Amino acid sequence: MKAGIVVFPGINRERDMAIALEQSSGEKPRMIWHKETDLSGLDLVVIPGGFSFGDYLRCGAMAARSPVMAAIHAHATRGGYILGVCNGFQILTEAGLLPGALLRNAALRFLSMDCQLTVERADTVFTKRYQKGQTFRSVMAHGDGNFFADDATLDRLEGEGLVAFRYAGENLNGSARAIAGVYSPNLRVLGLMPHPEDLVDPLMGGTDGKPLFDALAAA
Amino acid sequence: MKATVTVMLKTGVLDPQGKAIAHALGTLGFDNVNDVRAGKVIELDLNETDPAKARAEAEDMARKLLANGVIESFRVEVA
Amino acid sequence: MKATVTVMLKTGVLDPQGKAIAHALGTLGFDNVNDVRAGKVIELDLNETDPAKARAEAEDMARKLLANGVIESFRVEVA
Amino acid sequence: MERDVNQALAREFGLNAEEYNRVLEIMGRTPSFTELGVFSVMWSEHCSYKSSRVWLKQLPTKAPWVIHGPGENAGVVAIGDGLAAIFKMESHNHPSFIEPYQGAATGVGGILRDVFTMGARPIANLNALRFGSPDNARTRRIVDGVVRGIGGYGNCVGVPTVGGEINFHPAYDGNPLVNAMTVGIAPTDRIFLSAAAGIGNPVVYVGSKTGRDGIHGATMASAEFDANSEEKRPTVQVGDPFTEKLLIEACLELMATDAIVAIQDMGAAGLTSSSVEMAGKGGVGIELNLDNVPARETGMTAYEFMLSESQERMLMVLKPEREAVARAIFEKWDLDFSIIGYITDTGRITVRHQGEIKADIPLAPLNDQAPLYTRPTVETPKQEQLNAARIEDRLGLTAGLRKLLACPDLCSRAWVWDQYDSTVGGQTVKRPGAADAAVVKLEGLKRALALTTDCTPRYCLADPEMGGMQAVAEAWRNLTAVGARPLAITDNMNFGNPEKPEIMGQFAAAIRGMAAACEALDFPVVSGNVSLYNETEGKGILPTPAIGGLGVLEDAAQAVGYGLPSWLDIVVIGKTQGWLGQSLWLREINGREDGAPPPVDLAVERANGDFVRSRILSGEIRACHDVSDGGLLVAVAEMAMASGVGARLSAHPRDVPGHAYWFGEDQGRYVVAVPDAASFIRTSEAAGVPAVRIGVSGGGDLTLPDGGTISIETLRADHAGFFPAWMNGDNRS
Ligand SMILES: Nc1ncnc2c1ncn2[C@@H]1O[C@H](COP(=O)(O)OP(=O)(O)O)[C@@H](O)[C@H]1O
Ligand SMILES: [Mg+2]
Repeated sequence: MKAGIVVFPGINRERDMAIALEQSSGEKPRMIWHKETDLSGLDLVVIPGGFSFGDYLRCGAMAARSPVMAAIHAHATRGGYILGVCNGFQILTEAGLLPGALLRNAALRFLSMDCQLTVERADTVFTKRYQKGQTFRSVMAHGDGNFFADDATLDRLEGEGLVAFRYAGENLNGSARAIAGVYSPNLRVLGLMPHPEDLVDPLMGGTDGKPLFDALAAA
Repeated sequence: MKATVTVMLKTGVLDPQGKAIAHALGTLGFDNVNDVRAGKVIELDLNETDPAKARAEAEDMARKLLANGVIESFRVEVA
Repeated sequence: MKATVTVMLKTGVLDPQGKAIAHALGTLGFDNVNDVRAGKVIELDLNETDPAKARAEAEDMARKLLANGVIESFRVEVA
Repeated sequence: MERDVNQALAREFGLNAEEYNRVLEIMGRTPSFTELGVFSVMWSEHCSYKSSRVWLKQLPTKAPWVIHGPGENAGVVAIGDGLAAIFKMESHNHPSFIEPYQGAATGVGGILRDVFTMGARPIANLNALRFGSPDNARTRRIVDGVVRGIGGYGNCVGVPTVGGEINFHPAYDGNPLVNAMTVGIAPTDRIFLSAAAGIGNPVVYVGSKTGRDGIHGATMASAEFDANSEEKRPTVQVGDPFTEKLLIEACLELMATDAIVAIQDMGAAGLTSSSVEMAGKGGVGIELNLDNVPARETGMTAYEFMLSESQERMLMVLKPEREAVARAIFEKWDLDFSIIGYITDTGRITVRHQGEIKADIPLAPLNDQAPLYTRPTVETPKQEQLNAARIEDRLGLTAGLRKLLACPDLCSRAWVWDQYDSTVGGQTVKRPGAADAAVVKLEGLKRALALTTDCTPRYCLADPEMGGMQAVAEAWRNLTAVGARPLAITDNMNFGNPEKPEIMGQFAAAIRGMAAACEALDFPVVSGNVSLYNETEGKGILPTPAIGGLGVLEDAAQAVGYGLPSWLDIVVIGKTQGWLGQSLWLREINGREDGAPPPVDLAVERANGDFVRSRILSGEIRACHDVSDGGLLVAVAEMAMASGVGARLSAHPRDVPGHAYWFGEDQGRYVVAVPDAASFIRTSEAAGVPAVRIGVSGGGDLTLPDGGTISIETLRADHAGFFPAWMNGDNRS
């Protein structure tokens, strides 16, 4: 799968993401500056973590309205794959490509620690190297990861199988129904708060995030 | 002229910051507080002299950027 | 009754958020914006019927907690 | 706003009569208001090091791997693979007391700029913090603000915060210490310096606009606090980490071209110190036109432009005809870029504003004739060595351990580091709480850096020389304990009022101790910072020479942590005499803060450490923890808590009282976990290094030599309790 990583000013996990993608696919992802508008030739567009535009006003708000987003919308409409992690997830919700919003963490503090995620379904392009119901370790590092959507939306997400991951154990940031990640209706757009890309090497404490990138590389 | 956009979380959206402030006010001995809501205010200095136009423009900005309709509501004052 | 405390950075203090919002509004095509300042608003629901007392209390809260006197100033409205 | 320049104004600006007379002599006339401002900040303690310079010269600064020692924006050492580590520590103590969040945040921003201005990509941040008593109402708010500020800035710029230290003591009630350290990486042949050159070359300003922030911050940082400080404070600087992130990327992008002649961040005393230092170092002149300085506010005067400490700004000298390349890069990153002057051959700094010359000062005397004081010193009287056998243990081992693990100086810092992004970059091998030093791998290579900050201020108060030595030795020990080869240190000398002979005596003695340790351990000082006048109403802080240590591991996979694995022998390396003087046990259990601190024997330190490192690299040592605050039992408990694996400890030798053996703070020791203690001890004896088997790991409990048993879960609960409980109820944001 040909992958590209979108770099907004203030994004800071693009290097981590590039390493994870390259490690699984053997291919360097294309780095896409936020003022570019041509995403042709890419199968997967990744929006990595960080503080786009300083997270000022609302996390992801300004990035979601910048020039590259029209091309990302078009990519989504074409049925292209999109992965948004952390700030990338926030940007995708702000852009309306995923439902809901990410509010301040319930305890109003930045949370940087390991967490456990449960895989809700293992039949998507992102999760087919995991098993349904499996839990795996990931790293979270965010101040605004408290997933919110109104009850009707939450019911719909659950009803249609669009919840990707939930926090297992303690729901530290207060997310509605412990949701850590969600899919678009066609299951091709995934947003999640924790960072699978930071656990792809035993030296860094484990490889629990690697199956996600292996699956994408094989797709 | 100046337009002030006030952005608040919609009712129904949990406001942990408001809650924390209420709690902190309580510990400081302010016991007259029923409820606290925390929000944002954005003061715009616009190059526009017609109040109606300034309001319309600020409302447009709020819809397009300053507020997130999924969780927030806004109001605009012009002065 | 309700008291609204608006907290803004003092003039002269850098407002990175305001700066970024102004820039973003510019890229969205709003070219009438001279300046943007971002602040906080805290809406207090007070168990108090006397407007003067409510104001005094809100001001006291602002001084003691809601505003950081080193970099922020505040104003109170009572309704 | 420009006032008449005279002796009285000079004093207000922090220049004494003698210093002002020297200004008159240099200028040959009464200086202008702006000129006086320039002199006062350049000759402030903060910028001129006038009280400390004579002593700092005693520190060893050389080694074959040192590329640039003190004097540049940061120290530079070769780490192999053609790369250099660039690092420095800096204080933001005064600003953090006035406004904890912004003070700490801008401290992080400032130290980052010192490092990337030399061409390095920052790869790690650390912070050494000292706060007042937890019982003091103000302390909690300061801790909350400082921690949020450090996280707020570091997380946003995307540099992992991987380590640090925190102490509490009432001596810091009115003067918390916030020392921030940044480490960056650059190719050894692409390091950027600050000496200006090339007559006619453009002087370029990049970054944020200038406002009236922090004017006279440098002089403030050189003065004691009194009851009126709140009134006198300058406009507090607000950090903008987003702009800093853009500045990092833009500068690194420009540095990949060949456009830059010299570059320097605008730190304390902003445009003044950057332009004066760049021109001074290059032996050239500089002419500035302030009309071209991007301004955030209207009506700013020359004085305000020159003294502003607005953040996220840099000054550079470009090669001729390279402006367009540079401008394009900064415009791409939406940063201000403005040519504000030229390099001249006059040897003077000339400042124009609105058609007038506002300052015209010869640079050589401004730099060379800066005041230099050999202030009187008085030695700290030596304290008596305590006899452990005469100090009663009223609590016993179990209760003593639990109390110590829960005390503010030893309890878990997880509440703090959980707010710092320690993994961004994807190279963090050992995060906080996993090892004695943080370990960060270099992207794409096997090589890793080990990083630590250390100082034990209570030792420094009791015996500044031994304390200075101990701080350096502990940093070296912490790097060694992960398997790294220690290379160099940065230091942050935090002391009280240097005009008091006792304080200057502490300073001089600490330097002596540090110098001896640096010498013996081949561990030179390559950068540092001095923060004096940390006093409020005559009450000074504990002398705090904070040490930031850097070491290298050729293969990150060889790094060990302190989490105790199951079913291994536990061995202590180094001699245990049971030194209770100045120990935490003595303070927390007996309420006494007395006695001589544990002595450091540098030859033993080196022998023990070199042995430990060799056994880590050979793979024999599976976990390692240096013994410091709280002594042996605390060290073992920390290892057990880190992995969740318990241990059974054997009886202590008969000639040392139990509490002294298990809680004493003798130096130069490590606890290691090895598969076979007998063979391990044979090797250590052959190397002349004392080693004793003290137990075996396994299970879920810690079984003490007196038979007491505590579950690891209980220990963890004791350990984790303090911070969250203390901070709860104050969510002010
Ligand atoms: N301010 C801080 N920021 C980040 N990590 C910290 C901070 N203070 C302490 N730590 C981490 O907590 C752990 C224990 O610190 P410390 O008690 O100083 O260890 P030691 O005594 O072995 O030097 C280390 O991993 C250290 O890096
Ligand atoms: Mg240490």
